Amino acid sequence: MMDELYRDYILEHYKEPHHFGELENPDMQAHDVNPLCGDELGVHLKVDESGTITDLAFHGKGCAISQASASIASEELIGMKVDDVAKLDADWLIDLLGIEISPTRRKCALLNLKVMRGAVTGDASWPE
Amino acid sequence: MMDELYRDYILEHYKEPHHFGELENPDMQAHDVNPLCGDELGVHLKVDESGTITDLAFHGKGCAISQASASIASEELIGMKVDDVAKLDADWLIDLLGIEISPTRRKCALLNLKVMRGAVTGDASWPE
Amino acid sequence: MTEQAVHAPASLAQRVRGDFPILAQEQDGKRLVYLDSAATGQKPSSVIDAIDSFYRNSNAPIHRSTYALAESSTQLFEGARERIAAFMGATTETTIFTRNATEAINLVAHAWGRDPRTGNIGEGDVVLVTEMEHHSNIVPWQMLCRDTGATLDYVKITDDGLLDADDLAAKLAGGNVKLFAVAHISNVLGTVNDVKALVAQARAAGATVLIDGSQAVPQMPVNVAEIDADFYVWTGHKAYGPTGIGVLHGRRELLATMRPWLGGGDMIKVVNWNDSSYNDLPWKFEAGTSAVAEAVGLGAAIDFIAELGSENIRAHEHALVENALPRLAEIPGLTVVGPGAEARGGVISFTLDGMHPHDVGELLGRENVCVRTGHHCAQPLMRRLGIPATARASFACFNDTDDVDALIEALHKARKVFGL
Amino acid sequence: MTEQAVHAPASLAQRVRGDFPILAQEQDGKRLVYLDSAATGQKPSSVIDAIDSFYRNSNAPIHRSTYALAESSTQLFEGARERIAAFMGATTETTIFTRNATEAINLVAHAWGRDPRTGNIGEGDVVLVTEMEHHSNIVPWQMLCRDTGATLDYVKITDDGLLDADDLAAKLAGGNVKLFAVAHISNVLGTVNDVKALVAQARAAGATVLIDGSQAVPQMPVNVAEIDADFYVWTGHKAYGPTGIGVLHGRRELLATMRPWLGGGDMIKVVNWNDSSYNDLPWKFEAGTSAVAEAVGLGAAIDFIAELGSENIRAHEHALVENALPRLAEIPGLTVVGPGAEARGGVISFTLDGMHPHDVGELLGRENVCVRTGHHCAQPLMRRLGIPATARASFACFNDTDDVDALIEALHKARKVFGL
Ligand SMILES: Cc1ncc(COP(=O)(O)O)c(C=O)c1O
Ligand SMILES: Cc1ncc(COP(=O)(O)O)c(C=O)c1O
Repeated sequence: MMDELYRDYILEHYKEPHHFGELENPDMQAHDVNPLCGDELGVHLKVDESGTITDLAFHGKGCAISQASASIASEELIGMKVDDVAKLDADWLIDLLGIEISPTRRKCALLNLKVMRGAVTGDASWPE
Repeated sequence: MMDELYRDYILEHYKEPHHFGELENPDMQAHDVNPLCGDELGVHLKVDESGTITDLAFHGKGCAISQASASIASEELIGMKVDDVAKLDADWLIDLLGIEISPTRRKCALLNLKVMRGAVTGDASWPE
Repeated sequence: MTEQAVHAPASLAQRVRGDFPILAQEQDGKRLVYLDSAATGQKPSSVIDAIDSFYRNSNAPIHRSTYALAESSTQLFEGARERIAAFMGATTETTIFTRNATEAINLVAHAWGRDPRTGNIGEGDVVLVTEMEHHSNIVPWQMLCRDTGATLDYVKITDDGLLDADDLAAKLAGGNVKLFAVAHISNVLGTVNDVKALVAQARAAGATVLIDGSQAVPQMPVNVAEIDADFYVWTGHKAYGPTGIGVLHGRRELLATMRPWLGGGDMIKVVNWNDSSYNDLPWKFEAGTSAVAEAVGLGAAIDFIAELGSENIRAHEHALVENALPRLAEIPGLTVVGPGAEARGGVISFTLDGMHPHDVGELLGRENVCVRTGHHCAQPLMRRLGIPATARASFACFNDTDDVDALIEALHKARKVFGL
Repeated sequence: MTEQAVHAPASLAQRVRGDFPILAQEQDGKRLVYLDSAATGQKPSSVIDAIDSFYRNSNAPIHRSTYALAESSTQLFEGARERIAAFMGATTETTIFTRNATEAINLVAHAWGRDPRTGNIGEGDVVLVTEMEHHSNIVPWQMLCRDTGATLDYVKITDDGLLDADDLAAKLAGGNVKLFAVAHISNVLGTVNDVKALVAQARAAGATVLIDGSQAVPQMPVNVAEIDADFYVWTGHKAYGPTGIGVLHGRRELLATMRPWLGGGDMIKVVNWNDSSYNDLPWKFEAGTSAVAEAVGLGAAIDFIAELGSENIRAHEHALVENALPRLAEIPGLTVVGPGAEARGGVISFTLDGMHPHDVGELLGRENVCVRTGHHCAQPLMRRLGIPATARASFACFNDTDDVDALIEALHKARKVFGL
């Protein structure tokens, strides 16, 4: 059975998320909540002198979309410059996920990018 | 032209109200407001030892119904015992007026009885 | 009166009369002459149908559920907010739904006025209103002054019903006016205040400014970005919309730092055992289940106004006022309160010698001419004018000169009943 | 399950399904299975029509005008209050319209809780709620405690979702509980609290008592005179009524001495320059233009409930719960939270191993089965239960066992998508 939203790779990331956990002595971190559902997400980053993200771990509880999104995004984010992370927008992440997201679930998908941007810029607003 | 509400005697009492004014050193008095329209009415009473109302004056501003009602009622009230005044109900006054009163105008008609009862009993509730 | 002034009203009213189901009513064969829109507006079919259709087809909890019906109700609700905000020159973040204008003013009096962290209002401060305010823009400030030790003061009006500019300047010059709250259009005098200039003047004197736009939004173009007040409030039921909804537009920076006033569902992010963090704007100020159908209805009302064009409604009502004022002045013993047509919205209050306004209202009502009588929730203004009450005729887009004719005729008839 | 339990639901639902226009909706050929009445209720035609007809035929300002239309709107509004008050075992004087239950609770927290004259709540005092409260019955008390220095405390719940009687007794025995605020029915656990006994117990300990009846009024017979709480609040939109209206019933003596909370039109008698005298009950607490159409709609909703009979609705939903509970328990990994059917209203919250409630809600939504997912505005309760969220199915008079079948089937299907 193939589902348009819960594709196999989404469910795989959900069941076995990559880079899930915490880092000791993170260089940057942030934590936030989706007020609509109460889902929580925190992120820890290691950043080297050049401003490149060398390691990342996220933790929290959430639905398949929010967990898979964080897992998939983390693969891309490691190795990026924090300055470039600050410029990422919602479309970047939605495209990366490769699934159609309804308006209600959009925040589930974007929560990790919101938290990431919060960690690197201090701006906790939702990605547009 | 004969109007069902503004009958000749109502308009006469409105234009030349009986017992309109104030009394010096009243034995009892009260003053109240109709919150729906802001009309005000005050009443002053002279009461003898037997508890009989010997004189009465009312003052204030209001519509034809409230002023005529006060004027017509005052004729009846002079000579009454205050104990009996305390027992008067809305029907007494409405019957006395002899006109059909719509629900909205009912309070116009009853304001003077409310104030009268307030003066003799201290109870400022609307007559039922 | 110019040709234009006669024709403009007829044409707009002709176009829209059919949109208002209630106008089809008759009483003893007399058509409904509704001249009480300043008290509450009538609703076009599009508004009634939007509410009806919401309940029939789209009703579901908003914001939080994952099924299709709930997505559509959320979109209808937030979509209405978007259209309302855009029409008013505001953003969705700064467009807060309340129950009515009154609640919006109370929100400001509590969340802004009583915040112990900022002490916005305290002893020695002045809250300045005007003699022409509605009780809703007086009583919340009386309560605030009672609780904080501040002083309530009133800008005087001139005898022709305008704000007294000298008095305003003098009071602002006192230097302790922390808040200035004033109506955009007076619901009794009809006076249209130049609120943009008033905001600039009061701000220069250090005051925060609240504009009560309850009468203005249905009557004239309003752009809150241009007016630039700190707070601008209005009410749905007077703006062709449903009861049960009002709007507060606030300056973003103020709203962002103000603490929420009402606690409950929807206005929180995280609820801990002993404290909570609060949701983003505008939801921070919308506690509990929202007036969803009402927002949808208000969205339809704003669409209706936008389609007619606020400037056309203004011109239309202005022409009716120009038609009515001289004709009313011809009635013996009739005195209009308030300014001339130039400075006046679609509101005419008057007194009639020898008849109390209540009796005027009653007798007009028998002719199916609906006017308001009483103090119009402006007792201080009545006291200032030295009268207990007035009768008031007010116009909307659907009124025409036939309605003015009916008013004049009914007034003559009423005077006859009283032998005048 | 008894024969009766199977047949009773079918018959009531059969009778009323046609009354709810929204239930005629289909999505990809699947009928609407609305199991989210605890979030917001659907409206019968009689309610929608009452609102529609009000705006088409009777809309006019209430209370104050002298023409016929205004008399009829006033009678519709106050007549609705009379029927609602009578149905609830209250009087019109003690039946106050608010925007929703949330606002009613905030009214009490402000007008009763913050009155500086009485110091009802102050330092050293305890405001006692329970672990099963909705945010609307928590956050206003957090704010009150923040502002007064009082302490907020929570009565514990047992592992099967009942109030912990020992903990309650111990906390009341402290002697400093000034207010006890508790839900009549929990919106997450479904627990039906014996509020009459709780009121007596808390009052004996010197506490004032507020009951949050938001979930109870639509589900079961409620008589506020019998329950005898100091304050009883509920909300229109969950009780088959419109959005934008709620109700506060208060003890007369308390309401009479409480100061009004919101200032504005309608709640005053005389407005002087610096202070005002206030109107009689219930209007003293209803500032500004009322939610008139909403009151009329709520009157029709109460008529609808009264005609069906609250006890029949209760029996009907109880039978559905009895039908659903054992069938849900058979689904692998599904855990129901809250008590057994005896102590439960028409609400079933559950978790499913390996699936977040949001994903459950999404997949059920595709089958046109509408359930709520999330924290249900009860984050402290979620924390107590040690879970982030649940899915929740809740029943109304129009649900039947076909709806339960659809729920069970959709849950099986959802598990398959997740490879469970
Ligand atoms: C138990 C309970 N209390 C209070 C409320 C708040 O109701 P409203 O949002 O209509 O004010 C709700 C529902 O949201 C509820 O379920
Ligand atoms: C000028 C003005 N301000 C405020 C209000 C209050 O509006 P509402 O009663 O809808 O809150 C009104 C009307 O009643 C008004 O005319």
